[in-house]
Amino acid sequence: MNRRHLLTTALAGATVTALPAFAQPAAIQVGAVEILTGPAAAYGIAIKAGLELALDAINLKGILGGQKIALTVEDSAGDKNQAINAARKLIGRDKAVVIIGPTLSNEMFAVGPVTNERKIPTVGTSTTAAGITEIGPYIFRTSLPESDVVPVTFKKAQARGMKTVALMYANDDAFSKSGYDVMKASADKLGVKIVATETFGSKDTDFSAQLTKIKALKPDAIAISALVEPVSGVVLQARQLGIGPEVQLIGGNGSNSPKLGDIAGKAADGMIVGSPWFIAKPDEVNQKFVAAFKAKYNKDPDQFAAQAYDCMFIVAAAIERAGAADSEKITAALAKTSFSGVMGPFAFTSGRDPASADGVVVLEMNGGKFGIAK
Amino acid sequence: MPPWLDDFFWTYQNLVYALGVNGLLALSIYVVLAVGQLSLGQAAFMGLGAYSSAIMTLKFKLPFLLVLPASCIVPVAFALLIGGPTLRLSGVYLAIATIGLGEVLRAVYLNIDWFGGALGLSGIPERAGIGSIYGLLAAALAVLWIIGRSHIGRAMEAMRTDETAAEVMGINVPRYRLGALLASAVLAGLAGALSAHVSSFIGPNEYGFEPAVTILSFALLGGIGTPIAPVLGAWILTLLPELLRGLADFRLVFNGVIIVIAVLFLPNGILPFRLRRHGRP
Amino acid sequence: MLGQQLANGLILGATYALFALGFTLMFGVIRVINLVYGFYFTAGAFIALYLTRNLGWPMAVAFPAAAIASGVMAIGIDGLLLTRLRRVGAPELASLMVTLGAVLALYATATALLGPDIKRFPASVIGAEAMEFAAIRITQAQVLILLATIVLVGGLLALMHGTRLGLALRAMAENPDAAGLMGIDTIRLAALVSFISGALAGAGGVLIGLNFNAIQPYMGEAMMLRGFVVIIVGGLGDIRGALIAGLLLGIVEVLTAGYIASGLKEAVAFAILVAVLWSRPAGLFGRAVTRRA
Amino acid sequence: MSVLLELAGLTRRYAGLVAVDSVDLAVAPGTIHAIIGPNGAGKTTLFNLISGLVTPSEGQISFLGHSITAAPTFRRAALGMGRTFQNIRIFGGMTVLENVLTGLAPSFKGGIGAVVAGLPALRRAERAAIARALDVLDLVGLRAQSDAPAASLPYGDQRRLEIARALASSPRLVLLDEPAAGMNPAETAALALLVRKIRGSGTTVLLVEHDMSFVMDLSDRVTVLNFGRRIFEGSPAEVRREPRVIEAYLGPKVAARLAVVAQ
Repeated sequence: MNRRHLLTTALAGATVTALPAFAQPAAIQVGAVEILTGPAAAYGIAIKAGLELALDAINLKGILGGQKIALTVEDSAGDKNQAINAARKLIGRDKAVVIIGPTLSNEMFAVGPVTNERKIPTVGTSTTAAGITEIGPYIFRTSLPESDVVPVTFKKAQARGMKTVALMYANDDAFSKSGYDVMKASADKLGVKIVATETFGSKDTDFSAQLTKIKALKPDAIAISALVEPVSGVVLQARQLGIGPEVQLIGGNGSNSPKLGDIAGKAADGMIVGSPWFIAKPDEVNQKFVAAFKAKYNKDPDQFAAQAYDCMFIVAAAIERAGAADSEKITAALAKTSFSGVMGPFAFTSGRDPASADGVVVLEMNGGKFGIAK
Repeated sequence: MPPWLDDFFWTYQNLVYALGVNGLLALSIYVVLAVGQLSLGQAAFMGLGAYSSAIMTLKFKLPFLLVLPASCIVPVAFALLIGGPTLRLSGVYLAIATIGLGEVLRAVYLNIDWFGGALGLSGIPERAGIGSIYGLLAAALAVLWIIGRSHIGRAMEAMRTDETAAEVMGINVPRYRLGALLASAVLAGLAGALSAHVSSFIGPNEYGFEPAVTILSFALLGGIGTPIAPVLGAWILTLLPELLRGLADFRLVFNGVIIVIAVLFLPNGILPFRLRRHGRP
Repeated sequence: MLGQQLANGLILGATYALFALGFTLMFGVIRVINLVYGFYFTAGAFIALYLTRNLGWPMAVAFPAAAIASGVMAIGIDGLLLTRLRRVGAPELASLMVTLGAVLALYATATALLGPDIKRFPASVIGAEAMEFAAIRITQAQVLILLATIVLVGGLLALMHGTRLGLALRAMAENPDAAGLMGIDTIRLAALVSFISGALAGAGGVLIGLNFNAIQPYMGEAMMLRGFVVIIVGGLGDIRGALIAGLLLGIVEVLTAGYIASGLKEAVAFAILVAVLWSRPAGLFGRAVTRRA
Repeated sequence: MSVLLELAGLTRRYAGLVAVDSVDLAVAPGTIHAIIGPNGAGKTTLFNLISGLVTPSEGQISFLGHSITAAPTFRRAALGMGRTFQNIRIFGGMTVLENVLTGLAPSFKGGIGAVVAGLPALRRAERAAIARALDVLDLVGLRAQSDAPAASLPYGDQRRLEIARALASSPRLVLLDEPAAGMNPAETAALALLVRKIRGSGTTVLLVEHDMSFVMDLSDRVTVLNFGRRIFEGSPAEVRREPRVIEAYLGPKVAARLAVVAQ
C-alpha cells in the first residue's frame, strides 16, 4: 500500500499533463512512433510527411461514414526506451487502435512485444530486418524486407558478369546486418564466390584497411550494406585507393537515397541498388503522389515517404473494412488487405510481410543521380 | 481498480520501471563519488549485467532468482580488470579507462554472434517487476544509509574531502576505492539485469558514453551527502523530459549543463544535507 | 599490399597523434583532462568548412583562420569552466567532470544547430587526387597530414624546450604554486595553453576532416577514445610519447583490420590501454606521474 | 627500546634537485625532537618521507624496530604514527567530533557485513571511540565545540583540532608540521603546554617549527637541516652555540632574509 502511495506521489506531476488526454477520443485514434530528433531523424521526418500527406486525402472524405482519423506522431529519438514509452502513451492515454512504426528494426524489437501483448495491430513502414513479424500475430510491415530486394540486384550484377564479390557492412545496426545476411545468402544461392567479408562502424570515417585488402583480392563486385552516409564514405575512399569502374558496386536498401549522389558525387557512378519504389515510376498514382508531395513539402519524396504514404492508406482501408475502430477487427481486416498504391499492388503474406516483390526495380547511379539500370 | 487507472499504470509502467532502475544507477555512481573517485563505467557495467543476465535467461534457461545475483559477476570482473591498475594511480586514470570501457564493450557485443551482434538480444521474458526493482532499490538505499552512518561512511567522507589526510589517519584508501568500485559494479549490474528483464530487448548501442554521463548527472544534480539525494536526482532527470516534452530534444544539453552548474556552483547538489553520524549511542 | 596497409596505418596514426597533441599538452601544463578538447576539433573543421564553402576562401587561408578561431574559442570556454575551479583549488576530477558536462552540452547544441548529417568540403579544396609511389597510393590531403604532424610536433617541442616561454610552461607544470611565486603569471599562461591546445585541436579537425572528408558534430567524440589511448600509452603530458603512441596505434589498428578482423579495431585499442595501465601506468616512455600531498 | 624511529641514508631526488640528502636520524622514545632549518631545507619532504607520502630514492626507515621503507601511509598510521600538516587539512564538512573519530579509523575492525548486521562488538567500538575522542578533545580544549562543523572553527582551534585528530589513536609518534605557524604568543604558549602534555601521555613528538624560541624552550633534541643535509644535531643549548647553524641561517643573504620573513 505504502509503495503504491509513493509511486502515485511520484507520478502526480505526470498526471497534470497527462489527464486532459485521457478524455474520450473524438476521432479514430491512430498513433505513430517515429524518429523525429537525433542523428536518424531524417527517416522519421520523411515517414511523418508521407503519413500526413495520405491523411489529408483520407480525411477529406472521412471513413466509417465521415469519421476522421486523428494521427498522433510521437518522437522516439531512436531510443528504445523512448520508443516504448511513446507506444505505451499512444495506446494507454490516446487510445490509439493502430500503431504505425517505429522507424528502426531495433526499436520494433522493443516496441513490438509491448503492443502485441496489448493486441494492438502495429504496422512497420521502414523495418526491413529479419524476424520483425515473428514477434507476434499483431505485428505487420508494409516495407519489403531486404530478402525480397537484394536478390534482384544480385541477379542484375550476375548478368553483367559478376563471378566473385566482396561484402562490406556496418556491423553496428540491425538494418545493415540484416542486409548483409541477405547479401550473403543471395551470393551463395547464385553461386557467386564471396572473396572477403569486411565490417566497419556506422560512424567510422576510415575504411582504408578494409578496402586495401579487398582491392588486392580483385573481386568483380563489392556489395555494401549500410546507411547512406558510411556507404558514401566507403565509395569515396574506394576511388581514392584506386578501385575503378571495372569493379561493380552494389548497394543495399540504405544506399537507395538521393544523398548518395549528393555526398559521393561521381565516385558513386555505376553503383546499382534495388528499390521497391522509384521517383520516376511512370504510373499515374505515383506521379500524382510525387506532385502532391512536392506541392506540400517543396521537396522530392524518398522511398520512406512513399512507403509511409501507402501504409496510411492500407491502415485506413483496414479500419473501413473492419467497420469499427476496434483493434481486433482491424487486425483481421489488415490481414486481408488488397491494395494498389504508389509501390504497386500490395497484399500481406500469412506471415504479415508484403506478399509480392514484383515492383522491385534496379537503379544505377549516373552523374550523381539514380536512373533505371540498363 | 477503475479501467482508466489501469490504463494509467499500463501507460506509465515503463516509466515507473525506469525510475527504479535509474535510482539504482544513481546509487552505483554515488558509491564511487562518495570515496572521491570518478568512474564513467556505470553504463558499461549496466550493459554487462544486462547482457550476461539475458544470456543466462535465454540460452541457459536459468531461473531469475539465480540470474539476478549472478548478473553481478561479470561487471565485478571488469571492475577488477580496470580498477586493479588504475586505483593505485591518480583519479584521472580510472575516469579515462572507464570512459573507454563502454565503447569497447560495444565493439565486443557487435562482433560476437553469441551476443546477437547488431540485432541485440530480443524476446527476453518479463521476469522483473515493481517488486524486484523497488525492493532492491530500497535494500540498496538502506544498506548504504547504514554504512554511511558508520565508521566506514566517516572514512569515505574523509577520503572524499582529503585523500592524503585520510590516509595519514590510517584509512586504507586503495582498499576503500576498490570496494567502492566493486559495489558500484554490483549495483549497475543489477540495474542492467532488471532493465533487461522488463524491456524484452537489449541492444549493443544502449550502454555507451551518453548514458554514462546521464548517470553522472543524476548524482551531481542530487548531491552525494546522503544516498537518497542521487536517487532523487535520478527521478527528477527521468521525469523532466516526460513532463516537459519540449525539453526532450535538449535532454543531452540539459544534462550537460546540470553537470557544469553542479560542479561550478552547487558542489553539494540540490540536496546539500549530509548524514548525521556524530553517533552518540 | 603490406606497403599500402603500412601507409594507411601511418596516416591513420598521424591523425591520432595530431589529435592527441594539444590534449596531452593541456594535461602536461595545467593538469586538466580537458574533454571539451574534442569539441574544438569539431569546431575547427566546421569553421574551415564554412569559410571555404560559404565564403569561398582558399584552404590555405581558411586553415590557419580556423585554427586561430578554435584557439580563441578555447580561451573563452576553458576560462569560463576552469578559472573558478583553479581559484578555489578544486581537485583534478572536478575539472574533468565540468568539461565532461560542457562537452556533452556543446555537442548536443551543435547537433541541434548544424544537423547530424555528415558534411563535406567542396571537391575543389580537398586534394583527393591520389599519387602513386611504388604501388602505394596516397592523396595530397594525406601528405599534408603527415607533414603537419611532423611540423607541429617539432614546433611544440621547440617551444617547450627552446624558448623562455617553454621554460615558464614547464615550471608551471612542475609546480604551479612555486611558478606563481617566481613571478610567472599562471592565469595568463593557462589561457595561452588553452589557445595553443585549442588551435592544435582546430588544425587537427581541419586536416582530418579533409582527409576523410566527413564533418559532423560528433567527430570529436569519435576521436576521443583514441585520444585517451594515445595520451595514456604515450604518458600523460608527454608530447613525444603522444607522437609515437599515435603512430603505433594507427598501424596496429590497420594491421588488425587488414589481417585479422575489421571488427576488432576498437577492442585492440582498448586492450593496448589496459595492458599499458597494468604494466607501465606512466606510459610506455614515461616516469611516474602520481602526484600526492 | 632506545630508538623509536630511525632513518638511515634517507635520500629523495627530484629532477635536478636533491630535496633530502642521505639523512640519518634517530628519535628516542619519550622525547620532543625538533627539526629546524631555513626554508627549502627539506623539512617537509622529510616528514612526507617518514609518513610515506613520498617514496625515498634511497635509504631506509624503521619504526618500532620494523622496516617501513616500503609500507603504505595508512599502514604506518595503523602502526602508531600520527601527523599534522603545515597547511591545515581538517575535514571541513565534518563536525569536530567526527574529525577526531576519523583519526580512530584503525581501531574499527568490522567490514560492511558487520556494519549492516549492526554487531554489538562494533557498537561497543563506536562507543569506546567516542569516549576516547571526547577525552582527546578535552586535552586540546575543544570539547565544548565537539558538534560544531570543523570549518567554522577559528584558525587556532583548527590547528588544535588537527593535533587532536592525530592523537586520537594514541600513536607512539606524532609528527607536527609547524604547529605554531600563524599563532599569537598566547596561543603559542598554550601549544607548548599541550605538546608537553602529549609527551607526558607517552607519545613521542617529532616537530618541524620556525619559531625558534618555541623550539628551544620545548625540545629535548634538535636536528638541523640545510639544503637537504643534516648539518648538526644536539641539545637546544648546543644548537645555539654551533657556528654551522648560525651560518646556515645567517650566512647566505637570501636564506637569512627568508628565515626572518618566516618568523
